[in-house]
Amino acid sequence: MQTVFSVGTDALAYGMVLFVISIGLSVTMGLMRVVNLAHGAFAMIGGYIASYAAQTLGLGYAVAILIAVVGTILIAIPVERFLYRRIYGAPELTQVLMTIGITFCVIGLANYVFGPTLKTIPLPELLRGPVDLGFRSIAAHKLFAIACGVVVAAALWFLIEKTAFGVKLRASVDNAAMAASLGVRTKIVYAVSFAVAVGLAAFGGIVGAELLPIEPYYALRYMVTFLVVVSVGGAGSIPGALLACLVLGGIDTTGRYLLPEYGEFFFYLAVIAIVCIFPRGLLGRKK
Amino acid sequence: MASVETTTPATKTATGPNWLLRDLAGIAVILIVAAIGFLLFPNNLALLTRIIAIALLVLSLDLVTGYCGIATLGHAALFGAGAYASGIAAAHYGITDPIAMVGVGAVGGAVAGLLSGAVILRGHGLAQLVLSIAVVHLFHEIANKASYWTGGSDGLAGISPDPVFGVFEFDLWGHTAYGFGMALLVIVFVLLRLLVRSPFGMLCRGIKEDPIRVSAMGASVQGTLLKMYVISGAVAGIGGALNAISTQVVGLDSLSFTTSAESLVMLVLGGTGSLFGALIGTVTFMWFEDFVSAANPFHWLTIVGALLIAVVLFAPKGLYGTAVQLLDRFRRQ
Amino acid sequence: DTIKVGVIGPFSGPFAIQGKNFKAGIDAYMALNGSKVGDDDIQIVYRDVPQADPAQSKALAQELVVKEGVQYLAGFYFTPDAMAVTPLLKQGNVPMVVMNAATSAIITKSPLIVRTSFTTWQTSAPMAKVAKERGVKKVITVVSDYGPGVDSENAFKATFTAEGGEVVDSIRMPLSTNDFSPIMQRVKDSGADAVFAFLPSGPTTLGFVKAYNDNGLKKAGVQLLAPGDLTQESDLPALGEAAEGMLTTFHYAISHDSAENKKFVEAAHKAIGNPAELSFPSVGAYDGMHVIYKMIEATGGEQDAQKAVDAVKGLSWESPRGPVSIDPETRHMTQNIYLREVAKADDGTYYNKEIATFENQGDPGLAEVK
Amino acid sequence: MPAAPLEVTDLSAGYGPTRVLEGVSFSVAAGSRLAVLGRNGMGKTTLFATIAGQTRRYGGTIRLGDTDLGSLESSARARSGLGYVPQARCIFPSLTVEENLFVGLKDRERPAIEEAYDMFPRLKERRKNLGSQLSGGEQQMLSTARTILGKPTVLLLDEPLEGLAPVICEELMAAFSKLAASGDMTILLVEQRIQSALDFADHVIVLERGRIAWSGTPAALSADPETIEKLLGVGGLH
Amino acid sequence: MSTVFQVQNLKKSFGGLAVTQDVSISMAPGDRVALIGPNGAGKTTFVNLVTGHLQPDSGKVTLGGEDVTALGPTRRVRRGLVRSFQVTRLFSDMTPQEHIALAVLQRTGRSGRLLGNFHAMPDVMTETNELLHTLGIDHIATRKVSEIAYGQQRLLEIALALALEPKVLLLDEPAAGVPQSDTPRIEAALAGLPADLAVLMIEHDMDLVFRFAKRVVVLAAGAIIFDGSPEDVTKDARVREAYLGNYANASSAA
Ligand SMILES: Nc1ncnc2c1ncn2[C@@H]1O[C@H](COP(=O)(O)OP(=O)(O)OP(=O)(O)O)[C@@H](O)[C@H]1O
Ligand SMILES: Nc1ncnc2c1ncn2[C@@H]1O[C@H](COP(=O)(O)OP(=O)(O)OP(=O)(O)O)[C@@H](O)[C@H]1O
Ligand SMILES: [Mg+2]
Ligand SMILES: [Mg+2]
Repeated sequence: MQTVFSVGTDALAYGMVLFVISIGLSVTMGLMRVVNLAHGAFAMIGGYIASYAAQTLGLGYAVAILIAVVGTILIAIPVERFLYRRIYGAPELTQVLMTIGITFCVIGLANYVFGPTLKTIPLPELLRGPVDLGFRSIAAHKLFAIACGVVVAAALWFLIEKTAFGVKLRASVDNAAMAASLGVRTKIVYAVSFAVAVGLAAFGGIVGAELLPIEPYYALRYMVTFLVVVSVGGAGSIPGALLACLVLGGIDTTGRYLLPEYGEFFFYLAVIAIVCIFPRGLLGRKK
Repeated sequence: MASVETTTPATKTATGPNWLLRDLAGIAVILIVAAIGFLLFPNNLALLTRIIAIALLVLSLDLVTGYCGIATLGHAALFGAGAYASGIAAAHYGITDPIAMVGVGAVGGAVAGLLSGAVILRGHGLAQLVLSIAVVHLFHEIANKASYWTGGSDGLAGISPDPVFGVFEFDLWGHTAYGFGMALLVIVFVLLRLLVRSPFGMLCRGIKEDPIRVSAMGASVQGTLLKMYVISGAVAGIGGALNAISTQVVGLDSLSFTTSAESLVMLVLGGTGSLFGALIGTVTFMWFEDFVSAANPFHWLTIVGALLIAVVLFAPKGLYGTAVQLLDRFRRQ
Repeated sequence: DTIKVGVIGPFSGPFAIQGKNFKAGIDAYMALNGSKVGDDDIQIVYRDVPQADPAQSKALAQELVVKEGVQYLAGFYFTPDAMAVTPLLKQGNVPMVVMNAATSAIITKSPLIVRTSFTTWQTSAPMAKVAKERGVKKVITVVSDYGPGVDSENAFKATFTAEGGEVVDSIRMPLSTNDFSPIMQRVKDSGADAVFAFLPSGPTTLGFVKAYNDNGLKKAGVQLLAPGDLTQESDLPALGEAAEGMLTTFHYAISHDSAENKKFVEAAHKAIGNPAELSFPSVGAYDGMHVIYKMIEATGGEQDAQKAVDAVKGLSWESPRGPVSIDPETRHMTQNIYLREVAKADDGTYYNKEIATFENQGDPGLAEVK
Repeated sequence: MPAAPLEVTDLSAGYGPTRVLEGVSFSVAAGSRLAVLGRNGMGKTTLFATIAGQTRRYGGTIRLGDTDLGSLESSARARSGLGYVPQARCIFPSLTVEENLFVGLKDRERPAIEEAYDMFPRLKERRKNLGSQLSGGEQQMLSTARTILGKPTVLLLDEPLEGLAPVICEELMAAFSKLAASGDMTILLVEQRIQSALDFADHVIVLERGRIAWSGTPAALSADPETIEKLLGVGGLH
Repeated sequence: MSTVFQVQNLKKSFGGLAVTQDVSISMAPGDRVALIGPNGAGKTTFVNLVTGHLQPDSGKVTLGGEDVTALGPTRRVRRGLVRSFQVTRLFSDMTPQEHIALAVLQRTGRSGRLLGNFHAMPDVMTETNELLHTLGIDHIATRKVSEIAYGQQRLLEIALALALEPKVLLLDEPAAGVPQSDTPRIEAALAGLPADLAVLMIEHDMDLVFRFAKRVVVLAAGAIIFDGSPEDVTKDARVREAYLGNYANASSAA
């Protein structure tokens, strides 16, 4: 029983970290319908900025997060303006080509500027070290990630489902020309959504850095993981992504505990099984 | 995405000889390019042979992605299956005749096509993409685990193909491998040209655009797609076999997500939905990559990235697709 | 004349740092010993194979031999990449100097191969002795599920059992593992006194070592033992205090205290730019260059692979890592293996501190291959 | 806001290399009703789409009151008072009926949605359904209601009656007439049912291969069976 | 009277909304039935149910005496139950000629052929061109569908259904979007159909309905409220109120 709880806690923590990192992708991919393979690249940029701010400049963790999120958004604005704007509504494969290209460039530049070593973001005292839960100990930063996941999920869900902005965003995605003809400033709506997605990517990159350390190849290394999590959840569905992260985190963790040798098998078989049963993802939007 | 070559004026009025001519011209172009490659880079035939093998993979990917609209990031599973099939046949069972090895590769690829098709076709859109990723990872894991057969992560070595027709040895210079590969490519290309223009090819294009409409016409969507997947698997398998024969090793990378993703990038770069696009994309990407990575082995990735971005910005339909479009416009004026 | 040396390694992609170290080692050697052997200029031609990809490696090697006309092939970070090239050596009349790839069997694939790095067996086996000496009875092994990981597990297991210890469980985990908590849970549940681990150097080691701490294993006194790949110097700044006190066995530490090494590190730091990036592949490359220079000397610049290889059989010299020699039989390096502990330096950085030496170790793994 | 006049001069437009409209000029006085007729593929939809900013304009000007629309993006055109109900309906399939209407509100307050429900009670019943789940006719209602909610000063209706039951058609035409009569809207209508269009409009233009081939009052057109036969291909009106 | 097509007690609801409530219809060869009803009455849903695009909650569909309720849409088409779509569903990158040829190939069992080309199959070409001519879209036979006007797409949609030589044909608003000048083409095409073909047409254009139909079925709120002759339908008070409005007055006066 102890073990079950223990593995369950790991699963929850891992799932939540996954969620925080990949939820931004659910926004670009599910809502803006851009297969944004460069999601990891933005997460990585966030991580680098935070690492620079905290490690080199010696700023506090919270400040570093703030600077990193804002900084990444600032970097993303011209990228959106000149590159992404050209691929909204383009065929998926064109988007794949463009965003892979962006990823390659970011990797190359990161390698050039920061070198190929691992970068860490020093945690504040509060988040460092294990916390005793009674039946086991768990890293404090994981608890922090869980909390972040919950907050992000709730805020994002509210933004998309309940606000005027959310409705306009979804309308623009369904039919940009028609939304514009009804007076929606689609370009601004897109730019803002993109900024939100990128900000989330950066935030996730930082919060998840303890598990997925920042290095130049980050952008490609975890691309598949992000893609899988978002699609299994049903792109564009916040609760779906959350559910997917928890389910896949659970399967992955349990698999690794019980039969680590076949961990990959479990994970991907589960993915196949879920997608076959829910062809649009767990909570995918109906078309 | 446009299946460009089928909508150019030429096919509109085509009744036969017209497209036949275009095909002959196309094959002539391939052969000329092959000859030029041979003359210009006589010392780099290993690369050219690798390009041919990957071109077969990209062609096979075009069959499902360009002609059927199936998004997949797992196509290397078919390529790797072909490579391992022929490699295992050679290393474990002594089937070392290159033509037999190609045959085994094609069968291996086709079987892998059937299996992965059966899984991948259960999803749509993104889910499909994810299924394909899952499939290629499963294949990869299986190959890694079955290290007795596959050599695991050390790669499958000990493949020594016989001379082609008992005469042409596979040499260090790679002459034989290049010639052999070229012959395979031309044969496959001709067959695929016929295939995509056949009623079956047309049906696939229809499915790509609107599967519901196709089923309302009484055709079986899943069956047709699965058939295409098997054909595609055979083509990819031939590519894999060629790779195994010419390099005499098979590594796990041949079944990897990376190879899958790269082949997709090459296809889109050239232009989906046309066989020429697939070839042009492969040659451009691999040549460019080889060129810049030799020029600067440390930071070439940035330049390749820039190339991809530039293609999307300036040639959104891929190199071939956009060229045809420009030519079309030019002709109309 | 110009003699070309073709170097194949991961210069971009996820393992770029290892390729960078190849280059640093080579540059350092040439900076210290000149870029000429006799009258011949030495020119290095680099080719990039970002991840293990034997087909690509072979195509590039072929290109190097045929088109670039290189007389020597060197580099090779990954075993499959080296293996793929071996059939070419005889045909092309080129020797191959393996600067990293660490599977014992490589050397058996052709008589024209010399290795100046180490094997996983060589660096893993001594750890079993260390464990035994320190009174560890029960060990659980945890390795990444691929060639070197399996080698490492076998090496440790064989030696430790021979020493009379008990391996209570052996876990192989996929290379792509990010979250090691469940693994640590298994370790905890196994009741072992120590855990022997092998992961390829790079990002995952960080998560692994952190999970080891976060799950309270360190506090519970379960020793973490590993070959030195886990505490590669370029990863240490990130691992930081999490790794403090960790024991590893390896053939080289940047901190190795010798005049030869000081000279090397100084030159290599200059070559690599950022000193924090320097780690073990550089020394393999450095010694590899030494072997190649000796080969060129012996052949007088003529292309004769067999003669070149024969010339360095039995060669011994003082490497930055300590005294080394090329075993004439196996063409692999006989060298010291050091027991190191991750320690904090006065300036607050962490380093691998050598605390014991196993002298003149051959490759025990070769016996397994044969 | 009172209705605004619309003035189109020398407009040409098309798709890529294909030119569809050539030198189209007409003007509609504030509050009046213009019917645009023409056979299949003559460019009616293209004309409206160009005015709404969805098709590329090659030349010519479009003025709405004092505003030059030509240089504006289509969202800005909508904000300056242009309303467009496209032939293809263009429902947002993944939004609910209510959300669809909400987008059409522009800056008006949410309760104004009730106006649409008053016009089409059927929509109220289906308010929580997704756009994609509506029947063809319901989509048509939604599309029309959505645009009218934004209180445009000039309203472009491209075949708004298609797929609607006869009763609804009558009610809808009556509603349009009322809107026009209120002086709040200038209405341009494309309609295949020539009689309905003529009953509604006070001026008619007929397009033939992208040019205006005839222009005049409905009465004049009704009285000219030859033109009807030639330009509209219908053997008189029933 | 023999029946070729029979629907018994068909029921379907989406969530709480009963869209189809116990609908039964039977058709004999040669029948010309118009299915009319207010918007959202469930007409398209009915077509989706009988063609197998939707699964009914209960009920039975028989085609030529065979129970096809359990079959998928494709199988039903092969047995002769063909539909057209209310909103055109065409292959935007293909030409009208290719559309029809594909349908003909499919019907004649040649669509799976890996070799050959329809241009070289005289019978296919002839039939294709004839059909395009009948509907008056032969002049755009080789343009891309995405480039032709909506009205022409509607005609192609009908041609496509006809190319499958159905036994039972379900037309969902075939004339929607087709200008008055072209409706005669559709009528002509319908008039030229084989006499033993059973046709059910959904349409809101009453002129077309009355010229075409020998029998009218009215669906309102998911249930059949009228099944009878065109003459009687305009006299039915419920139908007038729910659907026809003034049209009834106009045409009964005429
Ligand atoms: N996207 C497009 N690309 C190229 N040509 C087009 C496109 N859309 C329409 N056309 C062409 O423009 C011409 C005018 O089309 P338009 O849709 O404006 O006609 P319409 O008068 O509205 O016809 P309908 O009565 O069928 O709605 C047609 O000949 C059509 O072929
Ligand atoms: N998937 C669905 N989920 C929920 N409701 C649906 C769904 N599909 C259809 N409906 C509802 O069922 C009702 C009947 O729709 P249907 O399309 O059959 O109407 P119709 O009679 O064809 O109308 P029209 O003449 O307007 O085309 C509509 O109110 C529609 O909103
Ligand atoms: Mg129109
Ligand atoms: Mg309907």
